[in-house]
Amino acid sequence: MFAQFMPDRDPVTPVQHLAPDGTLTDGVVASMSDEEALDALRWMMLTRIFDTKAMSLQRQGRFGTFSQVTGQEATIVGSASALDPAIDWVVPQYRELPALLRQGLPLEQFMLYFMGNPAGGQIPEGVNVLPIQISLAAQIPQAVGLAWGLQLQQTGGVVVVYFGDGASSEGDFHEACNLAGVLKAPVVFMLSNNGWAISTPRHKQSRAKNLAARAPGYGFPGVVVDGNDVLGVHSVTSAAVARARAGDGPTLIEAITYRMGPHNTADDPTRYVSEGDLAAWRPLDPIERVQRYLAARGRWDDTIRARIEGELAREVDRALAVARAAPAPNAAQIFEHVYVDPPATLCRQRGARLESLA
Amino acid sequence: MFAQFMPDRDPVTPVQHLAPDGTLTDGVVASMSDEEALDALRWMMLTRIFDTKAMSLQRQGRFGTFSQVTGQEATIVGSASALDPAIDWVVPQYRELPALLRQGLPLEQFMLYFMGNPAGGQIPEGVNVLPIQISLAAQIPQAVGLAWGLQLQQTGGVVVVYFGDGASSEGDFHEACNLAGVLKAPVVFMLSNNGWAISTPRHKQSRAKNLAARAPGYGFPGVVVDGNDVLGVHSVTSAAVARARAGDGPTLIEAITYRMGPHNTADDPTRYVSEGDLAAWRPLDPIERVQRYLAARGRWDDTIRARIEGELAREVDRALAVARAAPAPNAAQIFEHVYVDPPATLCRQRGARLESLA
Amino acid sequence: MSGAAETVATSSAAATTMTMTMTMIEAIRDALTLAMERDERVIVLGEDVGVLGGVFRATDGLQQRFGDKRVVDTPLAEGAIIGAAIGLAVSGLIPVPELQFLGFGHQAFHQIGQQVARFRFRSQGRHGMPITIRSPFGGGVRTPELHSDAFEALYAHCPGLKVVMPANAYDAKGLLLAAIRDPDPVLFLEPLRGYRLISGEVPTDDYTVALGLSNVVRVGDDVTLIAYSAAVQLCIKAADVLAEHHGVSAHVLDLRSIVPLDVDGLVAAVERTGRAVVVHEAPRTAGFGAELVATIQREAFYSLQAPVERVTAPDTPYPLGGIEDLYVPQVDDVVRGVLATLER
Amino acid sequence: MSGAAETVATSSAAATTMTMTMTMIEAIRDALTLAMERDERVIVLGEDVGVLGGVFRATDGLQQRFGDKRVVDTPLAEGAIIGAAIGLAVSGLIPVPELQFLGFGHQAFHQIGQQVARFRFRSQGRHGMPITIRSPFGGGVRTPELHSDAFEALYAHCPGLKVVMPANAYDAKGLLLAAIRDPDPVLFLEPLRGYRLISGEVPTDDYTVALGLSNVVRVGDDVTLIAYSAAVQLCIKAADVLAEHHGVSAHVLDLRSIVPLDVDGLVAAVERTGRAVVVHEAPRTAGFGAELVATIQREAFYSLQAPVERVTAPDTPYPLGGIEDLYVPQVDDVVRGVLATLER
Ligand SMILES: Cc1ncc(C[n+]2csc(CCOP(=O)(O)OP(=O)(O)O)c2C)c(N)n1
Ligand SMILES: Cc1ncc(C[n+]2csc(CCOP(=O)(O)OP(=O)(O)O)c2C)c(N)n1
Ligand SMILES: [Mg+2]
Ligand SMILES: [Mg+2]
Repeated sequence: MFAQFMPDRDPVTPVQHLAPDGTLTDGVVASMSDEEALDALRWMMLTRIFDTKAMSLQRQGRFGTFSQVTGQEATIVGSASALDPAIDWVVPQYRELPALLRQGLPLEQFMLYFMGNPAGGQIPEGVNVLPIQISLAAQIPQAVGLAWGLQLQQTGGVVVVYFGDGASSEGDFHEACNLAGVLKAPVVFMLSNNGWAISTPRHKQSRAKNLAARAPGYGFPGVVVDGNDVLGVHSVTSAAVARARAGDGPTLIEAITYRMGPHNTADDPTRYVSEGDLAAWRPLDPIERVQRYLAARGRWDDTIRARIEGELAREVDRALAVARAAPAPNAAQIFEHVYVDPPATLCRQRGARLESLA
Repeated sequence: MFAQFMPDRDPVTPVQHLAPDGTLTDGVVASMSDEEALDALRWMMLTRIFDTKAMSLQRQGRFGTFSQVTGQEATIVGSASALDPAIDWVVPQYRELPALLRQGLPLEQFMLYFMGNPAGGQIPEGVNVLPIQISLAAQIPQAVGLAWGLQLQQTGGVVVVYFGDGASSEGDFHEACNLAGVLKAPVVFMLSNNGWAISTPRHKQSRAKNLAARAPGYGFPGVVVDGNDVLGVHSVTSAAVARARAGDGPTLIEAITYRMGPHNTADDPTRYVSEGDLAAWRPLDPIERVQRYLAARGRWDDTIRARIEGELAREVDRALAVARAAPAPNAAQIFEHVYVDPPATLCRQRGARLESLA
Repeated sequence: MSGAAETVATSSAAATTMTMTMTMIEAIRDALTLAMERDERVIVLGEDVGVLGGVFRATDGLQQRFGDKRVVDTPLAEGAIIGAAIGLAVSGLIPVPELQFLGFGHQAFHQIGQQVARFRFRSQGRHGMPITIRSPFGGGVRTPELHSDAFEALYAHCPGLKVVMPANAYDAKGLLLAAIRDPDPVLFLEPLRGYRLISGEVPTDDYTVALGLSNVVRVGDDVTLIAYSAAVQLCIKAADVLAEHHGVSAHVLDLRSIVPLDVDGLVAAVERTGRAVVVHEAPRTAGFGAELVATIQREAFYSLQAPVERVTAPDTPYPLGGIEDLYVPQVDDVVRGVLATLER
Repeated sequence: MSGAAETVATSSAAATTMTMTMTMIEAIRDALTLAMERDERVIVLGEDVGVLGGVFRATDGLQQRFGDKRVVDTPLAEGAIIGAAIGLAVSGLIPVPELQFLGFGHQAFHQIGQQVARFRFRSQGRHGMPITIRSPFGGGVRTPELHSDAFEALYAHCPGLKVVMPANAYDAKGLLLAAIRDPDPVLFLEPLRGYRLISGEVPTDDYTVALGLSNVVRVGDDVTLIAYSAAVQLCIKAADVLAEHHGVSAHVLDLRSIVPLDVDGLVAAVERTGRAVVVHEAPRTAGFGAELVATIQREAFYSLQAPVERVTAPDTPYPLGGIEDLYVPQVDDVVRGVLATLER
């Protein structure tokens, strides 16, 4: 063929540490201790419980439009747990709840946000996360700038930025990766390839067999990992974080996973997702996989499950109670945090608005 | 290493058919007949003569800001000459004069445009080119849409879109390549890597050793070619055009060349280009290379040169005379071709403006 | 709607007989279907417009009917969707791209404002742009961040573009058909809150409503309310309240498009009452209301008995759903604006 | 400039003694140098800002002086430049990105209008955005297509942003220092035609000019001219012509920033004469002039003796250089606008 750079004919085999049956791949040393794996499992299960709860609240009109993590927990938790929340940052898209929680965001903040209360957007000081990003891919250059700033100030911090297979088609993805390559910025690009962008299947999103194949075009490595394998994701992310921390620059990680629910609560996936596809992915569930693994190691059984599920359900209820107890949002919040030093015209608008509602 | 996709350590060796001394690479069959090579040479020389002339006019204030092709003629002419102007299209950035001329754009149009006369923007019916694009990379998705349209209407046409190494950092490049890959659109992405984006050197533009390495990330091939070798460029472009015409989709061609002059007439490259770099590239001049090749084949000598240079100089003078004879631009042109069916407010503005100037 | 008679008068189908009750989204879908049926060159492209039929179902059924070559699910890249539409237009087709929400038109802003809008001018007439960009916009239904913004003023400031903003189902169909058949590029903005809430009698036939003609939807004497898109409904409701509780007779004008702007209709509507209130969802500063006020004060200066009032959102970002009703103008706000204007 | 005394009064350095004649570009470079010298967190980034010192030399010498970690040549991607600036700000730095021309800000529009402008709001105060985006804009010097547009109105309609537009060298320096030190994001627009043509006496010391205070640059009685950026010079020249040839005494107000807008200064200036003409380079429809007229007609309604006139470019794309002087308002156009206003 006439070209030096040829596209792959087939997807590569993803890195996998934990097989669907919960056994470790031959020759692999587990990237987490049992304690760490249990901790990861808790975040995954918490998210799943929250998803179910929030979905039912949404159906009753008591929660806004939101996107579940269901099925993708290993991708998010495996990667986030490679970070040191004290110095590292998480830059989310919108489907990364457990990563935000692990960084220290109170669950009730997240709930408030999706209940439509502006106060929910508040990120406590010291919690190293950016706000949820609705404008797809816009967060990616922001993450690069943040990593660049950490590098300039020699904090030792690393940024993990999340985005979907859909978002990876946006120009911002490209501009950000290219800039990060040039700067050798300490950033990990975490592409959650969950097979769909709303109704658009992965194969209509790009003809590339693997999206990680784009990394060499920016001068850094790309890895494909089984996104339903928390140990595998943790391992490649840890390696990428170490690389970044050492000053060797970015990595693009493509985690192959599957969105097991609707795009969000406003979506009807039966219009485009086949039951067959869902059936094929069900046995690959990321939570059950770790449970099998830990069970085989004597660290998981029905008693432990019952205890932990109880704890997590109480945590969700607690957060919900806090969120519900928050003061109802009010008109003054429209004007808060827009400027430090608001224009006089805006102050007048504020006065008029509050007066008219009084 | 932990990654399936690793960046190249070194640039690949570009495809080369014609060595700087004008000899054919062993085993290569020339991709053009002598007649075709002579024709290509004429376009290249015409451009060089125009560049010199226009630069001197610009210095006298009789021509606007423009960008010379000098040094990059083989990239533009080698690729454009792979097209059938009757059905194929050229979508330019701004440094591709000979490609536009070969498609049929009258030289005087181009001149008028750079003299600041809106009439210069007029593209005659049947000349398959889009306007010069100043907004970097914006032309790339447009070219993909055009190729898509030709495909849908089964015209058999192919689109070659030009852009620089700088423009390849824009999001539009990425979005366009990805869309073209999905559609298998009949488009050739022609990246003129001339080492600079104004003062920004190629190595600060991207850490990738070759920009063509991005193609696999969109599911199609990428080729690197010696951009100062008109036969090599012609050969890879012809192959890419054939691929596209056959329905096999896009190709990204990176032509390695060098900008031998300023970025444009407003630029002072002595602030950032070293004399050493220029000295290294001078012996690689694309025009002299074809002349040596043709001379060795008995198709070039000082008599032929003198005749052709005379013809080309007369052609430039002719076009200049036509451009100069064009009516001076007038206020009515501000309002022409904005809408087919202009809003009444605009018609009133037109009336008021023309009256006020009367 | 009292303007219906006038509406039909300005439309291309004089003797339409069959009508059906349609929501705005149904009317839009009907227009797309007719446009595609009548002209093979019309092609629909965008995110999720095909198999899913659009996140609001505006394009539902079109792919089944016209095939996946004419109704195309694109990758997720707004700049490429609009950029590609330009190329499709050059090739001789009539693209009708969808922006899933106007809030994501920003990603394509360079392709819309600088490219689509100027292509005919830049090529001095060679490459026309018969593109109609459809997009839902506006708030009121608690969508996530950035989904509810009303950015019409930004596009109205891009010479070369037309900006059409229907307020009811009849106009949605007739204006969309007119937009698709217009040789100039049109940004066609659909009030997402009205997709299912607003409905009316719509002829099943093909008809167009001319771009650039406003519509008097309520005749009144004391004050003129001026709006477009969903805000027209707000003004009609405010007019009811004003009549019922305040003895005020409000004249309501639906602009239908902001580019072209029907200056004559606007001036006539204002001159009738001598007082005017302009209503829109977008923030006040540099919103399209400013243009309306500036035009009114120049063209109807001597008949104005009070300053023209603007009822708009404040100059802050669109907030989360919990307080959006305190942000986006409500009927009460319009009423208050009118009463203030009457007192001056 | 007659407003100089007032200017100094609003600035932070009361007792500045040393001054130098500087062009606007020199004043801007001087401000950047001082800002970087005084605050290590300030970092300059953009296309060609480093080795070349910017295509207009605004950043000339900064990289030699402050190193290539603080003055950074980026790849060619406006969205990434602004996006990265957001991240840099979150990390605690004070980025001063340059857009090489405002015409290419469209590529970053989503990062500016939706992200930079809203980040503080979206994070409810956690992540402030002390970013100053500098960009040359406007016409008059026959730049290639898309280089000359005046897009200020688009940004003025993005809540959360401030838009500062100096008209002279003194203000350029003082306002830029104020902008960089302002905790809110500022779009700082520099009239490229004024870079070398406009010059004046500028203190060599550090001083700021407060954002949001307009400046009376000429006192007059018959009509008020309102402008910002390069159009202020136009108004001053028009005032000369009006005085000399038409016996008209024009009052000239330089707004200096359009967000914040000095409504009190504006109203006072208009009330003084009862007649006003607003001048800008941007196209008329939905230009910032509309906002000014709308504000004036509301706040100064009862003192207006004639409709406020707008002198602007028409609603067409910026044309090629050969006819730009027929497109962009000239002194004559302002004079004509004034005379028409006086006749009404
Ligand atoms: C710039 C932009 N365009 C379009 C949308 C509408 N939209 C919201 S989510 C979505 C699909 C995203 O897919 P992906 O990035 O794969 O993330 P996933 O939802 O699968 O996690 C789309 C099109 C948006 N939010 N932002
Ligand atoms: C979107 C955009 N950003 C910035 C510019 C300003 N600019 C004009 S040419 C240029 C460099 C382009 O470099 P490259 O694409 O390599 O083309 P070359 O000039 O080398 O042929 C820049 C930054 C522009 N015209 N458009
Ligand atoms: Mg996805
Ligand atoms: Mg280049």
